[in-house]
Amino acid sequence: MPTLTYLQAISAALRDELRSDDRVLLMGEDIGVFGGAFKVTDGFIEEFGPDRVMDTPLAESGIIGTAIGAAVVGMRPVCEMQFADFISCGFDQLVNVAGKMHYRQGLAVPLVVRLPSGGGFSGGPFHSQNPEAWFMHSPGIKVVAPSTAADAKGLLHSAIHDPNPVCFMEHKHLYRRVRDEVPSGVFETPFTARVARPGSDLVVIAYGAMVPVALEAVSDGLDGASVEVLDLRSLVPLDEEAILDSVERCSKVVIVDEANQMCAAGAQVAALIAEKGFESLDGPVVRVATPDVPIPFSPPLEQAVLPGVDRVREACRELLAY
Amino acid sequence: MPTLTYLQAISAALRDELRSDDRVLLMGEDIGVFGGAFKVTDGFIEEFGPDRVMDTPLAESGIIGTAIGAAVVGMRPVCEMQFADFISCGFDQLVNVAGKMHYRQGLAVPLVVRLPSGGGFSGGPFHSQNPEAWFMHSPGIKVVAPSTAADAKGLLHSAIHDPNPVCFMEHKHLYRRVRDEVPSGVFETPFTARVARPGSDLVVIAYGAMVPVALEAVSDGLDGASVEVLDLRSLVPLDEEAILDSVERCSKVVIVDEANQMCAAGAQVAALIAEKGFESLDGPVVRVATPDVPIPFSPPLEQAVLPGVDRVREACRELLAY
Amino acid sequence: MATHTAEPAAAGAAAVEHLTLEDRVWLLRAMLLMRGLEERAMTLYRQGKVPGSFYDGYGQEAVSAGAAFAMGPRDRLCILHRDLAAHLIRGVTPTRILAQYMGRAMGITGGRDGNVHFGDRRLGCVGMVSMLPDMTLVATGMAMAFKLRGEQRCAMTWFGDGSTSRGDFHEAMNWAGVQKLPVVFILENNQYAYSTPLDKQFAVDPVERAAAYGFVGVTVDGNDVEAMFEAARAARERALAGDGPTLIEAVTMRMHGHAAHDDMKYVPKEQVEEWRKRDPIERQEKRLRDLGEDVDGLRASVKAEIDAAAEEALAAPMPDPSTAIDGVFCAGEAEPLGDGQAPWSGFFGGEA
Amino acid sequence: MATHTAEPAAAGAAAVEHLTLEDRVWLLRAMLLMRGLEERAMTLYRQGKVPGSFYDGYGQEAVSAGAAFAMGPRDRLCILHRDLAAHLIRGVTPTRILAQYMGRAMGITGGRDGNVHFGDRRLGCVGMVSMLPDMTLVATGMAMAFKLRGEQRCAMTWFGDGSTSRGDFHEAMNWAGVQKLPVVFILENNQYAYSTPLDKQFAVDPVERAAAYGFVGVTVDGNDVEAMFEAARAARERALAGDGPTLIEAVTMRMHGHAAHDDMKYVPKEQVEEWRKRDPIERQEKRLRDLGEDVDGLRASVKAEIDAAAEEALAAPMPDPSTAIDGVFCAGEAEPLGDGQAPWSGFFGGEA
Ligand SMILES: Cc1ncc(C[n+]2csc(CCOP(=O)(O)OP(=O)(O)O)c2C)c(N)n1
Ligand SMILES: Cc1ncc(C[n+]2csc(CCOP(=O)(O)OP(=O)(O)O)c2C)c(N)n1
Ligand SMILES: [Mg+2]
Ligand SMILES: [Mg+2]
Repeated sequence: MPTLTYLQAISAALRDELRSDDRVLLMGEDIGVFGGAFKVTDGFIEEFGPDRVMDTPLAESGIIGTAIGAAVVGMRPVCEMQFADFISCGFDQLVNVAGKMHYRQGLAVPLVVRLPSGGGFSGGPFHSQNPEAWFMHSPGIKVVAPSTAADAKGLLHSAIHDPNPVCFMEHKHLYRRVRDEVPSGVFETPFTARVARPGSDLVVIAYGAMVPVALEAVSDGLDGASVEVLDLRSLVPLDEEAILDSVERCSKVVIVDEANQMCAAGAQVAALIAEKGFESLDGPVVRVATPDVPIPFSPPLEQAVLPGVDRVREACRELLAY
Repeated sequence: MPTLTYLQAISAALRDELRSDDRVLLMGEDIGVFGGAFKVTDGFIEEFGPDRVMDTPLAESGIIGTAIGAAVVGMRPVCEMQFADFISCGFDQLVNVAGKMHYRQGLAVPLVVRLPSGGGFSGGPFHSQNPEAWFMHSPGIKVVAPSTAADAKGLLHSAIHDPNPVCFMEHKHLYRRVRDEVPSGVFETPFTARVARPGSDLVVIAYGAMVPVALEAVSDGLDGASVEVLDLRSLVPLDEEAILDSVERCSKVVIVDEANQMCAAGAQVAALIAEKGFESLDGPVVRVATPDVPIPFSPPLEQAVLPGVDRVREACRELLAY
Repeated sequence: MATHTAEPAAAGAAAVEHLTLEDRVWLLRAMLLMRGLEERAMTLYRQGKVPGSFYDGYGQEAVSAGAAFAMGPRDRLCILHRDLAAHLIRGVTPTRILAQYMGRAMGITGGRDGNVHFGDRRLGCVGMVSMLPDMTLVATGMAMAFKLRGEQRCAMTWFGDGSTSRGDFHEAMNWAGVQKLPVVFILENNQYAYSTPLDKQFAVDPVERAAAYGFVGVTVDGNDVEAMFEAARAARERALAGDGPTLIEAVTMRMHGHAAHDDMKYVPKEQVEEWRKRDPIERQEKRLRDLGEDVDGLRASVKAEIDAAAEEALAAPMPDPSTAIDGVFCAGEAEPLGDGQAPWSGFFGGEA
Repeated sequence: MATHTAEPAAAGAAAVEHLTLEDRVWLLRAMLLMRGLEERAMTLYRQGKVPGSFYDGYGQEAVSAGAAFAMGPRDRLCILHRDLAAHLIRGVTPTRILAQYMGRAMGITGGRDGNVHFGDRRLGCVGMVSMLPDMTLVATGMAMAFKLRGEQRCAMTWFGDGSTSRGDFHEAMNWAGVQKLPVVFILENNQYAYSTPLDKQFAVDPVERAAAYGFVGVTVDGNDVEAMFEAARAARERALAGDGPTLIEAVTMRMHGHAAHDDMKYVPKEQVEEWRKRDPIERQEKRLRDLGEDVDGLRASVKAEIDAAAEEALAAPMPDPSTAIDGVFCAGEAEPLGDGQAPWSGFFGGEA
């Protein structure tokens, strides 16, 4: 099996889809001639031409809205936001037109929006956001957030095959840092959670870039405690069964979320556990997340707000001692 | 003290502010000549003129964006969204320009956005939303949601006096249904929670239109249990102290939220309690909310999804028996 | 890049060239059905049988009837809230429309969405959302797919004068202009956006913008159904020939309030009286009477159809509350949009 | 409603009428400072001292220098990412700018935001956000407040050719046109938006839209700082006279990549070579040399100023991590924007 970076895995998924399904169409700013701000579609325009790797005007509502139109007449558009943050400019089309279409009209909108998200590299308040919770709170939109290269590829295939709008949260910090074995060709990864590391004393629940942080945090220094790491992978649908199963086995939970803490994905997971996993709990449902602050630019400030290995380890230690 | 409806209280607050502070400026679609879709500003244009009760173009981003501009040069704009749902079209200006301005630039944006929200009257998928959680998840924006006429007035005064952007969630279903004594003149209600009904066996935590639902649900039929109702009033800031205090006294919690359940305000409250109130809990943190579905139009469908008195009572009963 | 400034609408004569007598009766029939159905729905609303609010297009029937009539079966439409005749022309039955207003299970959205927020996907239509004018982008995207696939089809959508103030209008017009897409934009200038008059929405008539986006803009008498048809027909021809989008400004008047609750006090009485003389139905009736058509017979048959539809819709059940949370997501394959009925181009299809 | 189509920029002669020799040196000085500071920042970036990304306005210095120079102290500005000279003219010191790039505590945003995402509120500026062109609405709103209060002031903002494709551009232009607001929009047409050339952004030059929004649009040689000044001065005069907004299209060229990582392979070499001959700094230098000014002395003093600034900024501390979550909300009174330095109108103020 070839070893790919997270970014290469995303590129490979897109390339495989373009090759195997001529309904697939990539749309975005600077994705064609330039190959994308992060070079995810580097070289694509040469192979697939400007009609299938479309350089759009600078207009996010336009990108999402026209993609919806293309989707309902049979295309499979995959839109790139140059940074996830810019989805705020296409928000209305996504939540109101795409998200509600099937429920209201029985009309499917097979649309993928790729959202390069997350902080950790001095991107500042407008290039570091993790906006997934906005879409979790908007009915009719699926949301996935891979943490490995293999899942990035498989989930992207599944997202493109899915007849519904899917927000594909690709964490920029993982692009070149994560590298693992990825099956070649088209395969689907289900929208379910995955035990990234089994354990029985405590479970750390995370997704996206917080999975490697969690894995590093629990890899040692916890005095031999058996700590599980559950990688959610999919936020909508949320794999409640897997979450509750981990909680039942481990009884202690730390939820790690890079997003601002209020009403984040982590809040939803905590609420779920407090309601349906209450009887398994042997301690408070602990959260580690970014405080409610725009992500600052300067490294010392940014590092002070983003959840890191130390904070996660500290939270685990305290809870294990509870 | 005069008795006013919720709607009259909002009107009165706006009128008092326009009279007492010439920096105050109302902006919105059809708020002038027509007096607003819900007649909140009926007659205002006659008293204050079209410059201070401004009929704007049909452009929500324009409304929020120009209001930000006016705010930073010393005005106190109060924007009306014709329905809260349309804030999706002004989303970017609110979360990115207004919400992050003070943190980034030290520049205050004294701006109020009035959001007539909520369902219950066959408004359908685009006139029934409760979008507050989107803004709770966006740093730098305060969010308040009154349930009584007195609080509607006091919180609106506080919101207008506040140097920060404030989303004022006014629930349409309460406009003419809620009526109570309201002090005259300008007064401020703090952005804190309020015990709407004291109790000691269980606390129902709610805000906005769910407060009267909760009060009705617990008013009888619970076999004499002493049930508290906590009206959050403010979602950002969230009155953690009051919440944890109620939980400590009551040990059992039902959280009622009219919004779609995923990543809703109720999820945040539940997560808070599961982390910081865990030791007080004597049962699961139960949530009653709208499932993750657009709000349907037809009455039997709408009633099936919105939380009502019966569902709340049932949830309390079950939890009391736990 | 050829840009054109607005020019006067094609005269009636040009329209007649492309319309048979039967077509011209069809146009009248669609308008009569629209008006009759909306009047009936208003009555049902007053009787408490139509939940929520109620919007109509009284006096504007020619805009949707004329424009939709020029479309082919495989064209795709996003029909707006004052454009009921377009649905009728595509083949939506009166019964399902009244059921839709009443939130019945057999309404086009099955009670999930209300009033005119619908589109019958089996007839090539994508239902509008409230947020105006979001559908301009959806129509643009459909046209983009047609062009990418080299198909001889076009997309059409409507929107109001007020809607031109929103960013999505611009993003759609600009996108369509840059990519020279086969899309027809119908700007329904009915003098008001809710209570807001034109001079609060724009300083210059937005049809002037078409040239600045690189395509044709034309102004048409929106109360002349045949002129509307002709402008749309020509626009479609341009679209299919690869000559890009057209912005058609249909000048008309909203003769009723914005919605049922709106008494329209903000509109000068004389303005309404003036426009009443230009009623689009009377105009088309006169044309056909002059040609010896039995307009009274047509009226009677339309009335009978509406009566029957109302009876059937009133007897239809409300949706089952246990289904309220079904179908948020599509579980199977994405079903494509179907083709619509298109009387002028000779295609009758769609639902039974 | 008087509408004007684009007309050629005012000639150099008209500019000179309103500029003293001292002013003309000021303009050169601002451009030299901008270029020198950006070059220094680029060096610091390569040395790993500037975190994140780095954007500059090499070759476009005349656009911001000329336009900002025409503004008065009480005017308000939203300055964009290729417009550093405007900050300098308002009175932001080189030291604070370099500190800003490096994320130091003494940078204008204290390390909260990066690179050119700033505005010094004490100097009458509102810092830009990334989302382009959101600031067009903020500037429009400031102008709206000035008009409502009857103040003789205007607002100015910049944006790029690509930015004109977004809805907010339209909402701002339309709003400003309807309300005839004292706002000056500077469309910085530098041929590319990141890698995207003009023909993917619009079918017709957007300056043509001004007329369709009901106000004046002019095209100016964006590499002639005095022509830029003159167009902005005339626009400001119009604004203050109650004659509404102006859209000034400054035609220029982005001579560097979009950001530090961009090698600009997508730009034909000849295009860059062609534009290099029109360098705005060389042009202004030649004018002043011809008038006998000591341009070399000026260059030397600018360089010395930058050297000193770099030294000071490099010695300045990073922000204290314990303050990272402070100030999300304003806790006290909202402090108003202060006035800016405005050399041309004779006002020097702002920070020490
Ligand atoms: C984005 C948005 N904002 C506000 C509304 C509320 N609203 C419904 S119809 C209407 C007026 C629309 O005017 P116009 O576009 O002229 O269409 P008309 O109703 O006159 O046909 C308004 C403001 C809306 N539907 N969408
Ligand atoms: C709404 C939005 N979408 C995408 C981006 C990412 N982005 C940053 S600069 C840029 C190109 C801007 O081009 P233009 O407006 O011509 O300005 P220039 O950089 O050429 O001065 C893009 C796409 C953005 N900043 N804002
Ligand atoms: Mg209208
Ligand atoms: Mg550019």
